Formats: sequence, C-alpha cells, structure tokens
Amino acid sequence: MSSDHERREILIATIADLLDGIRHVSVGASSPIPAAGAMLLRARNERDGKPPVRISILGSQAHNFFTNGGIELFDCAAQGRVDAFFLGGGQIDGEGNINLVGTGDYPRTDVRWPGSFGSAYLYHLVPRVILFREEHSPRVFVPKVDFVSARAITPEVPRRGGPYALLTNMALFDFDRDAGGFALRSVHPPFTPADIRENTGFAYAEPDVVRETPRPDAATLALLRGRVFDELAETYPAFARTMKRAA
Amino acid sequence: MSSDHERREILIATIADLLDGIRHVSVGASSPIPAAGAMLLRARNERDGKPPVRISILGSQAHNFFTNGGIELFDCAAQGRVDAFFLGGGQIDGEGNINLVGTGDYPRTDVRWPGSFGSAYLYHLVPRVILFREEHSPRVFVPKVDFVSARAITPEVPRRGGPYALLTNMALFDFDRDAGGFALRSVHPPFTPADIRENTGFAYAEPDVVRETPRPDAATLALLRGRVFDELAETYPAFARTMKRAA
Amino acid sequence: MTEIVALEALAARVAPGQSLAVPVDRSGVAMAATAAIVEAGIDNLHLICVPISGLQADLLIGAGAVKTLETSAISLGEAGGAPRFGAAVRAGSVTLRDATCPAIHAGLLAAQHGVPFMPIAGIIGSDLLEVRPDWKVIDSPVDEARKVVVVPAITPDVALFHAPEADRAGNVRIGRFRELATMAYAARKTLVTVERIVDRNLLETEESAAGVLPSLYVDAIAVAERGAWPLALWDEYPADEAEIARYASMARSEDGFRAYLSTFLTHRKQVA
Amino acid sequence: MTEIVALEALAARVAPGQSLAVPVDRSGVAMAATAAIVEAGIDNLHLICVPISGLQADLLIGAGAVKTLETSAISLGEAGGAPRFGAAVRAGSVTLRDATCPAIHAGLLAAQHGVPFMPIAGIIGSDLLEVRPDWKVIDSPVDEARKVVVVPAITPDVALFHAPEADRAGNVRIGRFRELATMAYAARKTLVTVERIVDRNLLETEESAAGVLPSLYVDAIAVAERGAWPLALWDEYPADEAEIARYASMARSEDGFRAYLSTFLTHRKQVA
Repeated sequence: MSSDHERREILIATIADLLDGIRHVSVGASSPIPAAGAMLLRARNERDGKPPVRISILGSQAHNFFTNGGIELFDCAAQGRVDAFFLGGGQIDGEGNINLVGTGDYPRTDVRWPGSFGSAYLYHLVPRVILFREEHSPRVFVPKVDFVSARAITPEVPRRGGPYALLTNMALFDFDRDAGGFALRSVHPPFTPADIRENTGFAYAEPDVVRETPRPDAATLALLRGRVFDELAETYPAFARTMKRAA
Repeated sequence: MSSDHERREILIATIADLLDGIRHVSVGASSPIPAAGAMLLRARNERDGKPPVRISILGSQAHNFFTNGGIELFDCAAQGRVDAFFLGGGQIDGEGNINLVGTGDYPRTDVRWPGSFGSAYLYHLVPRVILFREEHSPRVFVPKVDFVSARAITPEVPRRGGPYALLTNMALFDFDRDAGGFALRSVHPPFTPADIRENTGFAYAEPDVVRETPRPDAATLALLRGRVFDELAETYPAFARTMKRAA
Repeated sequence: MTEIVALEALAARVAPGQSLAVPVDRSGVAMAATAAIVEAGIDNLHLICVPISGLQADLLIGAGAVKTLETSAISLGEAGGAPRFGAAVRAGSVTLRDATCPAIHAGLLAAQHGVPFMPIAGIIGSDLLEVRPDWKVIDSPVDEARKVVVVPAITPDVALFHAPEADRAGNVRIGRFRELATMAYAARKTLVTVERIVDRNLLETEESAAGVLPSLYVDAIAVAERGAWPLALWDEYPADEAEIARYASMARSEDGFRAYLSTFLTHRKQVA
Repeated sequence: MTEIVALEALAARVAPGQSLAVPVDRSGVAMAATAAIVEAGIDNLHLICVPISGLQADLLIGAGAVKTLETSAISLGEAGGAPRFGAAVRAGSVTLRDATCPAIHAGLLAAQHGVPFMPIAGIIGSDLLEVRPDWKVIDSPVDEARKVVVVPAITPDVALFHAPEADRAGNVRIGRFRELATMAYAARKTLVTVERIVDRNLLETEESAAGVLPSLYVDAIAVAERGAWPLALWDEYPADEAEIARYASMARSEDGFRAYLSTFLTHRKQVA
C-alpha cells in the first residue's frame, strides 16, 4: 500500500461493499472511515438507481433524523430498523467477542478503556455489525478477551444481530455465525497471509488461495474524492480535507 | 336546594375544599364541575397567598402543560406528581370499587358503558381520588359492582392512591381506607340523612349528627362567579355561560 | 422510504384481518382514510385504540369491519355513548379486549423497545386481569418481593393517523402528540394522512424537529384535506359537534347508521 | 413551582452522597454548575451518566467528588481517554457500575413509569451481567419461554443539565434531546442552568411546546452564560476543542489536573 490515504480509500470502499443491500446504517461518533463508507454506498446507489440508503451519525446534527433522544437508536435497532452498525474493541477474540472495558481483572483493570457503550445491546440486534479496528496486532486480536462487553454468539437466546465482518488495516475477515469464528476473506496489498497470521492472536479459517482486497475502481474513486468527501466534510472537516488534499 | 345552579355552586365549592393542600390536580375530559372546583381552589390560594395550584385538564390545549403525549399523565401519577384526580362510575360499591364497564355478565353486558379508561391504574397512584357522580340512586350506589374496573383496597400491594371522598348531588362521603368503606360527612340542603339512606344501595357509616354541606360564602361566590367562570369559559364555554347567567 | 400516494391507495395498504392502531379523538384521527377503508370493504380488523376511541371505532364497528376491539373506552364524548359499540357488545359480534389506558401505552412501548412485555403500575385488584389472561401478575425480579402487572407487547400491523402536515421526505409534524410516534415505532407499517405536504424540511431546525415523526417510521402518506372531519385536528379545526351529535342520534338504529354511513362515504368522495 | 436562583444556590441543592444524573456531552452539560459543585465541596456523589460522560465526569472524579460511577463509558472523544477516570480505576478509588447505554435509559424509564424494573433486549452473554448483580435474567412471563434481562429503576436524587433557555414559569427548551426529559421525569429533583430566561411562554404554540420540558419537573433554574463551556451547547456554540485538548493533556498528572481545576474554577467565577 503506497500511502496512508490509499489505505483509507481501500477501507472506505470495502465498507461500502460490506454495506451493500442495507437500507439504514448507523455510525458511531468519531468514525470518519465508516461514515465515508456509508456515504459512498449511498452515492453509488443513487448513481445506479438502486434503493436509497439512510445514514444516521451519532452526535451529528446534520446526519440525525432522530427526534426521540438518546434512546431512539437503540429502540430503532430493537425494532429491526437498523441494518448495519460499526463496533471496535480494545480486544477482539476469535469467537467474535469484544472488550471495550479493559485488560486484567475487573474492576481494577491494568488498562481501562472508556466502557461498553451500547455494544452489549446492539450486538444482539443489528444484523450486520462490522467490526472495524485499524490496528492489526496480537495485542488487539486475542484468543480470549479479558472482559466480554458484547458476546457474538448466544445460543441460549434468539437474536438477529451479531458480527458480520472484521476489517483492519491489513485484512478483511468474514464472520461465520454457525462456525462461531472468523474466516480470512482478503488481504490488503501489500500484506500477505503470513503477515496476517503473524499479527493475529486468535485462530481463524484461511482459504487455500487468499485474495487481495480490491482497490476501488476509477468510477468509485471519482465518486469518493468528489461528492463523498464533500458530504463528509460537514461532519469530519479535518479528515475530509486531508483525504482530498492527498488524492 | 333552590336551583340547579346553586346546587352546582355547592358542588364546586365542596370540591375546592376537598382539594385543599394539593399542588397538582388533573381533571378528566368533560368534567366542568371538577374543573371549576380546581380553578376555585387555585384562585383562592392565589388570593390568600397560599402555594400555587397546577391544574391539567385532559383534552384541553389551554390547560395542558404536558409535552410527552398521552402517557404523561399516567407517568406523572406514577411519579407521585399528581395529588388529586376525579373518577366517576356507572356503579360504585360500598368498598369503593368502581365499575365503568357495564352491568350483567361480561363480555355481553346488559348495559355497556364506555370502559375503564385509566381508572385501574390511577386509583392505585393518586392519593386523593375524588369520586364524583351527580346521580345519587341505588342503581349507581350498589352493594357490589358487577365489574371491578378499579379496586379501592388491595392489601396485597403497597399503594399511595385510592378513594378520598364521594361527592354526589345529595351528599358528601369520606372514604376510610382502614375501615374500607364510606362515612357520610354532610348532606346538601334540602336533603336529609333519610334521603341518603333511601337512595344509597350500600352500607356506610353515619355519624349521630349529620352536618349540612355548607353553602359557599360571599367571598367564594364572588370569586367563583367572576374569575373562575371566566377561566372556565375557555374550556367549557356553554357550562360557564349557563352558570354566569343563572348567578 | 416514504411513498406519497392517493387516499384510496393508502387505505388499500390495510389488509383484512390486520391489527390497526388508531389514536384518541383529539390526537388526529384519520376519518377520511377510515371512510376509504370501509369503502374498500376491509374487514375482520383487530382495532387497537390508543388508548380510547369514539366516532372512528363506532363507525368501523357499525360497518362490520371490526372483529376484535382492544380499547380502554369507546365514547362519543359530549355526544354520549357509542351506539354501534353498544349494539355490537349486546350482540356479541365483536371480541372485546378491555384495557386501561396506560396498559395500551405500555404494550406499545414494549414493542418500541423490542421487548416481549412491559411492567406497569397499579391495576391489581381490577377485574380487567380476569378478562385479560394475557396480562400477568408476577413477583418483581428486583428489590423487595412485590406483585407487579406485566402486559405483552402490542405490535400493530398498521398504525393510522391524521396530522396537519408532512414534508416531501415523509417527515410528519405531530407536535406534542407523542403517542403518534409511539404507535409508529411499535407498528410494522405506518400510514398517515395530512392536510398538506409542505416544501420545507420539517427536521430543519431543532425547534421544528422536536415535534416531528421522522420518515423512517412512515411508510405512506396521503393528502386528505379536513381529513379528521367531523373530529378536530389540533392547530387546524375544531370538532364539528353538530355532525357528531347527528351521528349519535342516527346511529341509535341499524337503519339510521346505514343512512349516516352512506352519506358520510358520499361526502368524503365529494371532498376528495 | 420552579425557583429561579443564583448558580451557587443551585449547586447547593446537591447534597453530598446524593445520586446525580448528567447527560452525554452533546445534550447540554452543566459545566458551570459542575464548577460550583466542586467549589462547594460536595462529594461522595453517585454519578449517573446518561448514558456516558466525558469532561464533566473526569473533572468531578479528579476533584474527588465521586464515590460511585454508573456509566456506559467515559471518554473525552477526539481528545482521547479520560485521564482522571483511568487513574481512579487504577487506584480503585471509585466504585464502578459499568453499564451499556440502553440499560441506563431503561432504568430511567422504569422510574419514569413508576415500576421497579424494565426489561431490555440484548445484553445476554455480556460480562456486564457478572459485574452488575442488580441486573437479572428472567424467563419472559409472556409468550414463549425466552430469557430476558431486566434492570432496576434508576431514580436519581438530582438531575442536572444545561439548556439554551427557560421561560419565567420554569419551562425549559430541550429540543430533540428527550433524554433530558427522561432524566427529569425519573429524578426526585431537577436542576437546570440556561443561557437565558425568556419572557415568552415556551408552551405557547404546539410547535414550540413539542421541544419543552414543563416546569412541573423543574425545581430550580440558574442562568449561566456559556454554561456548558468548554463543551458544546446545541444551537448555541460548538465545543472548545482546544480547551478540551488542554485539559486532556494537563489532567494526565494529578498536579496538572489540580492546576487545570484551579484555573477552571477561577475562570467560571470571572464569567459569573
């Protein structure tokens, strides 16, 4: 990968592909790359005459069509009206569990992260939860998280939600809900499957031939560098400016 | 009682007295006499420098300070923010139970009334529920209601709400929550305790000497016939006009 | 996304046998759409009154469109009892699900929050618990042992109401009548009639947005001028008390009701 | 009725040891009142973040005012982790009640509706259930057997937030930030700071009323211009990102925090 902005463009385009087919995606605060991915899908659908895409961005006044306060996103997800959401994790394990609380023994954790936010809830209710964590290291991708903020698989209760894919700076994984684990789908250039193995602390399925994550095509790049970054600038001015300048 | 409007003035003044000390009274729709009683208390408190009284009238836009839809009155009552409310009843029995559903066997009742409205809930939660039913007859005041829309006494659960008094065209009763029944407090002139006994289908306590319900004094009448009926006209124009004309 | 359709097309989105949630008279009742529903012969409805109803329910009952009636009360208010409701109860032609106002709100809230039930204060001791076996009394699972009533979620197939205005994106102004939002959150489908479609974006300012149901929850909108008539529409027009009284009087008999209904349907068609 | 008081008098209505509910940064945080609370030495607070917090919580924690912290997260957003929160966790000086956002909303809703608990979707499988023994998993009492989490009611002693304006009667404009209303419904006492008091009645029109918390729920109001600073106040001013970054940097050490706090308290006094 020749530069930071190219890497980001691949991530954004990959997110747009992962979201294909959804009607409503909600994006957490401070998430410019997921937001850009969602906006790219919306722009592409509009261009191609496909069904419209709704995007809600938490904490944004411009991209907020909620009128019932902080609970509305959660209610909306429980009603089945949110098709996709993004979650990160200080730790993510091979079973798809995420830890947003800290490492070591609770409550006096060695490292304390902000907290679980809505993860314990939304993971059950949003069909396509995209795990997005740029840092790809054994520190993040661990065999077993120290604290389960949100569990991926709970056979004891019916649920429509859960992890759909894991996207990092190095690779894209699918999550297989039946197998209860990740499968490597593609590796972003210039990384190799060996790089992924080396930097992933949990076991995952790996196909015989691992594809390269496709770079966005020219039409997608034009859309991204034009309309999408302009729209993004409303909510993430600094990020959009940097991306436009680099392009 | 020399006239219909004098009878109503006694009822209104009696309601104002029953409400004395409350901070917030809620009045159901189509209840001009309870509304007038609440407005009289508010005007009197203002005149006397006593604590202010809030009045909410269901279905009124002018006397509505709720902004959270139809549930707010009920939530408000559950929070302990409604001190008084009025309920009627197609039947009311000696234990203070009320029936707003119908007579005979449910569901194919012989006579069907509108339904229980919020009674089953509010009776538990509003400390001073004033039972107000103008018709005083054995048909209304029965030994045992055919359907309990709302029960007055439920030792199996803690509750702050319940009946406080019963006001009719003929008399005023107190409700004794420990004894679980009514006690005659006063009789509106020209009725006698014997009239009450004859027209009440349930047993109640009767003191040796039954007082006459006091007529409103001159100052109260002045307040009522002036400011209160003017305020009332906003919500109940026809009723207020009739009362003003008769005064 | 919200579709803007003709009134008849909106009514056609209600299927026979579905559950239909409608608001209390003062909150914005879609009377024109009700006429269109009757006209289309949609029947076997499970009518859910949020939390009570009047003319609309009585009309649907009289027209034979209602199989099940879930409500805390049916009354014509100042105009007295609801005659077709009374007749249907006597005839046993409608299955009753008697309720109490906050229990209907609680059931809708359960659906809004995506949970199977909602606890509710009060009610204990009421015979409603006898006639509503779907309501349960449980021991509170938290704090000291204490009996609490729980009611199951109410998820209407369709929510239907009338409002002053919607914008082109399908956002609907509901003002303080937040039970309309609750109905829409809870329902599988929401149909709204409005006095007019406006060009401005109702979500534009924080002040205007506060009283808006977002288009996310609105499946279809139809314009129906004076669409709540003869009932009131807040901020727009008062109830036509004379007309409601006329209904109350005529609907006392089956024949009188038929005559009223026929005129009512004709009137609506002339307006449209 | 709502009293209009000075900022210090408002802060004095919070007693040591009480539970204090505060909103998320974007909803209107009463930072000026927070300074007054620290100044007054009010401590041992049970801070309830609705549903998360940032600078306000970190400042109160750093000042030693917080005994128990109930929150779904503490973060300074773009400015990074909350340093005094981190230090307090390491030192074990604050009792943690980790939550997840909708569970805090659900607890407040239980208090709003006057019920001891509220069911909530999801959560099952989360270790939060291990560290929150007050949350229970029950079998749904309605429909088919199914595990459901229930959370107890949250009834804060005090709810505290900052809003653009209130009228003389004590009605407060909250726009779409309805969690502020939920906090007030649930709390025993509600204290609000505002940018200004306006002469008009905020309940006057259906449109303006929709975004208003009625004075019934508001115990006291104090004027505090730029009262959310350095946080944003919707419709009024953006966050002072440079100031928040300065805090994030200084608060990394105990000494740096003390220096920041001292300047912050002095600044607030100069504004007042």
